[in-house]
Amino acid sequence: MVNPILLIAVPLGLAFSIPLFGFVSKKIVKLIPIVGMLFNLIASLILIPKVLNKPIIVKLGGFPPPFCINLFVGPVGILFSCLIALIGLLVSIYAIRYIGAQGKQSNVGQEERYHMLYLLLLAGATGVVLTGDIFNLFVFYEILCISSYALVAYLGDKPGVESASKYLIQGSIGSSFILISIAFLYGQFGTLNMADIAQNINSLTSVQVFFPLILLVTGFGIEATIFPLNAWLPDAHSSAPSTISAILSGIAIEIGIYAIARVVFTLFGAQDFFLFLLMLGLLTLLLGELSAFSQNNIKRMLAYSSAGQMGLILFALGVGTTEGIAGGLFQLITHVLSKALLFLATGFMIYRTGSMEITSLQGIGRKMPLSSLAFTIGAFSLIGLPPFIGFPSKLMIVFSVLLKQNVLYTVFIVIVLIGTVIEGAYFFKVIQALYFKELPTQESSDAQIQEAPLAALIPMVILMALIISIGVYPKIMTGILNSAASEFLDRVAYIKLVLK
Amino acid sequence: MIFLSNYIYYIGAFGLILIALYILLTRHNLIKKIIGLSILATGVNLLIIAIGYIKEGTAPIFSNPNLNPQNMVDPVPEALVLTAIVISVAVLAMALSLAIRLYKHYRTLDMRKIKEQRW
Amino acid sequence: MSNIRMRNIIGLILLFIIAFAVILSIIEIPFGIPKTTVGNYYINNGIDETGAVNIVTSVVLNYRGYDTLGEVTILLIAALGLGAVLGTIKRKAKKEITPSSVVLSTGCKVLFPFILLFGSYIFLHGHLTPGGGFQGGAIIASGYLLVYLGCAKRRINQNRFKITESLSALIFLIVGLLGLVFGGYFLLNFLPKGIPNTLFSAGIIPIIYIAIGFKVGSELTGVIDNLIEES
Amino acid sequence: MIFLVTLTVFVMLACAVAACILKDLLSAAITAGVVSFCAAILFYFLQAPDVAMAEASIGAALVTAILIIAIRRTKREE
Repeated sequence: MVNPILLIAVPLGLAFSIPLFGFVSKKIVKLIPIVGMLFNLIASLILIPKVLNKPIIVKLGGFPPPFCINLFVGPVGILFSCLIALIGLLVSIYAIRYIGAQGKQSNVGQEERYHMLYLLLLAGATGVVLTGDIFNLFVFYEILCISSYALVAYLGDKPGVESASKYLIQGSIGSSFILISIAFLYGQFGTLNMADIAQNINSLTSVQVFFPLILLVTGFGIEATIFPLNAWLPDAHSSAPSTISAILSGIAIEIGIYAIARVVFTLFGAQDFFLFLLMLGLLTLLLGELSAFSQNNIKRMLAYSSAGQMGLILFALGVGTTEGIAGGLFQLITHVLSKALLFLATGFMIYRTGSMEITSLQGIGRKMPLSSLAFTIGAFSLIGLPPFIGFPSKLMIVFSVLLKQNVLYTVFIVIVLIGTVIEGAYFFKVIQALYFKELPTQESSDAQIQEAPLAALIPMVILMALIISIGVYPKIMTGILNSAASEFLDRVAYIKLVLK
Repeated sequence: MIFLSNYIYYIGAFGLILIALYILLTRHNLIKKIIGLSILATGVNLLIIAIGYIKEGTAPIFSNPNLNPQNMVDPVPEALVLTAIVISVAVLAMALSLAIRLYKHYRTLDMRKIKEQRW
Repeated sequence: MSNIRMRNIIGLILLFIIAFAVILSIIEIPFGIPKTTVGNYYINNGIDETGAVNIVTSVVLNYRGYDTLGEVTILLIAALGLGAVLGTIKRKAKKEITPSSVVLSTGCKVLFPFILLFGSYIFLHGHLTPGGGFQGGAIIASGYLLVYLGCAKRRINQNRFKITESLSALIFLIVGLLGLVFGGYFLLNFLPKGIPNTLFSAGIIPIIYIAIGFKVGSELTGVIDNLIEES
Repeated sequence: MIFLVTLTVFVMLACAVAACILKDLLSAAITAGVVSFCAAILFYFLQAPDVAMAEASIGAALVTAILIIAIRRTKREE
């Protein structure tokens, strides 16, 4: 039986010991993130059946819950930790060749720093999803944020440093808001345990509840790229190395969504807030997709598409029924798998052609068939075409809205479908460029454009296989999704489990 | 006087938070913004400590056994602020390194002039 | 010009909204009166359960030790990120450094060991008196800062500091994991608590604070070293 | 006592305003350091000696130092 604390302790320990391994051999360093994430993936998979039966409460330090920090390993936590470990593992396999290829830096320690920061980012993300304490959530959220600032600026080039500094300023303001809100909550309840706060939250008037809630949602919303707060997103995602874009798009912003969901559903149980969440989601969805449509730079297009997808997930969470939340989480899985695949596929395309413009990718479908196929599958899956994973997840959201049997919600679903159509339009633009346009002939660099190396292809193939197999047989996810949704909705059970 | 003795710490903390937010919203120089972040962190820390204070209280250290436990200030905010101070210094160091790098590239720190990336 | 004015006005309006919101929510939290909190539990049971006289230390390292682990990690990330961002800048050829006067450099050299001693005192007595690993580490780092400013030629050995950093972080983690092995809880205070108010008391707390002191000292020194280099 | 506290708070706020207004970044950094130092004194008044030490050694000393180093490596005027 694995103690869930190891899911955080092992990556942290491995990250701390990377400099020591670096003295032994430079080659081992690349493999350490793979080892850590493999451990996390296996441990999470082992824990799943046990957690679905009954969530595990881990008391740290051996004191009873409101007095110590406790981990709450429920269906949501284990689902997220599986996703983080999976994507972390695949991207670190990809990075074996990619980071070496990117490296023109003179400094030897640079690659070591990349792997340490990468592993710490993933450990921070795992810490956020497993913890049951609001201040601890903040600390691990900061680990996630600060390591993403550092990784965005990792190459040290003009766009990277510029976007990292903008990201840092906005992110730090958000963190301060979170801290102010935690101060209010502590002042009101004298406790930091989420279950304990949730138990007492009803004793406050709605005005008192409103401002801490708004401050928390604003703070986490910066990472989750809710509409007015997502100015940093396209810059940061497009100027980072592609592996980091995949991690930021595939993990970091999902953690923001998780934090918002945890705060709104479990901590505050704010029923009246759901409609607001839904509206924010719709706005983010429409604006994200429209901005993505007008892009010529492929990585910026993917970044804006991430904002649109986050809007869709927020919309589904805002529906507030079991089906809606399960659909939102399913869409989140879709987005994690597909967007990671898209960024990984574009990584070597951009590296080989040396440009991020969509026009310069023309005709690459023949030169790099597998990467192009990966891009196509990822795009189809995000649009929601069968038989890929995006189809059942979008269908689930539509059904959950139709179950509401409300005219207003029907209007909303029409807007969501319009967003999907826009999404389809811009993805088809790229796919058309990949397959049906001729390569500009005057280029002398034809010979250089070749398929990505094997280490980069393996993760893509695994992701494609997952996308198709879950898309063909979506029932495999229903159990965990439903229990995750009921973990969010059933606050009483959550409080009872932690405080006994 | 009673008003002052009740609210002076809150006034100080909110003053710092608001001034810092004003700097962050209206100043364009990156170093100025970083100074704003530092002041913001100080204000938030002061707020947290002020929330845990008890009038006429003593520090939560049993340096001699005669101290009355009922009269000690809350130790939890102090622990939180210790963490928050270290986090803020980490963010500041990170931000300053970015500022130095940015200056190497652009020869300016005015964020209005640094906009290679747009749309 | 009007653009800037507009921005200032919008900023002020936003500030007023935030201020209004914050005041509305804080007004309910009275200042200076005792509140029933988890803090009371720590004050009443802290000495029995952890053995540390300084309740803040027992909260930082025992009740909420997991937070501190994250905090230590954040400092490591900052040092790493700083190295990653500045590390790719090409080092210039050595500039002429004006040597500092004899009085200054000797003064720095004499003061330096005392500052280190003071820093170590602070983190060794973290469970008895105010202070602890973070404060002590920062004092040690300021000692190094003094040497950097006073005697321009001195430079630290980067590799040695890197090893100190990772070893001390690992010690923290391993002490936590030993608790898991011996008692089934991560960061359990499994060592004997000793007699309160003596130096050898409080179980794992002094060990962790020593590790944190070394770690914070070496990391902040590394940050200063990276920033000051080649300028 | 209350007079001392009030005085510290007003010095702190004045220094924060100065950090906002001053065009010279070096002066702004020094005033920000004074803000941290006043905050450290307030922490001491609020019976939080641990935090006061941390704020004085980290917030007032080290942060000011690295700010000054960074300003020396970039530009002094805003």
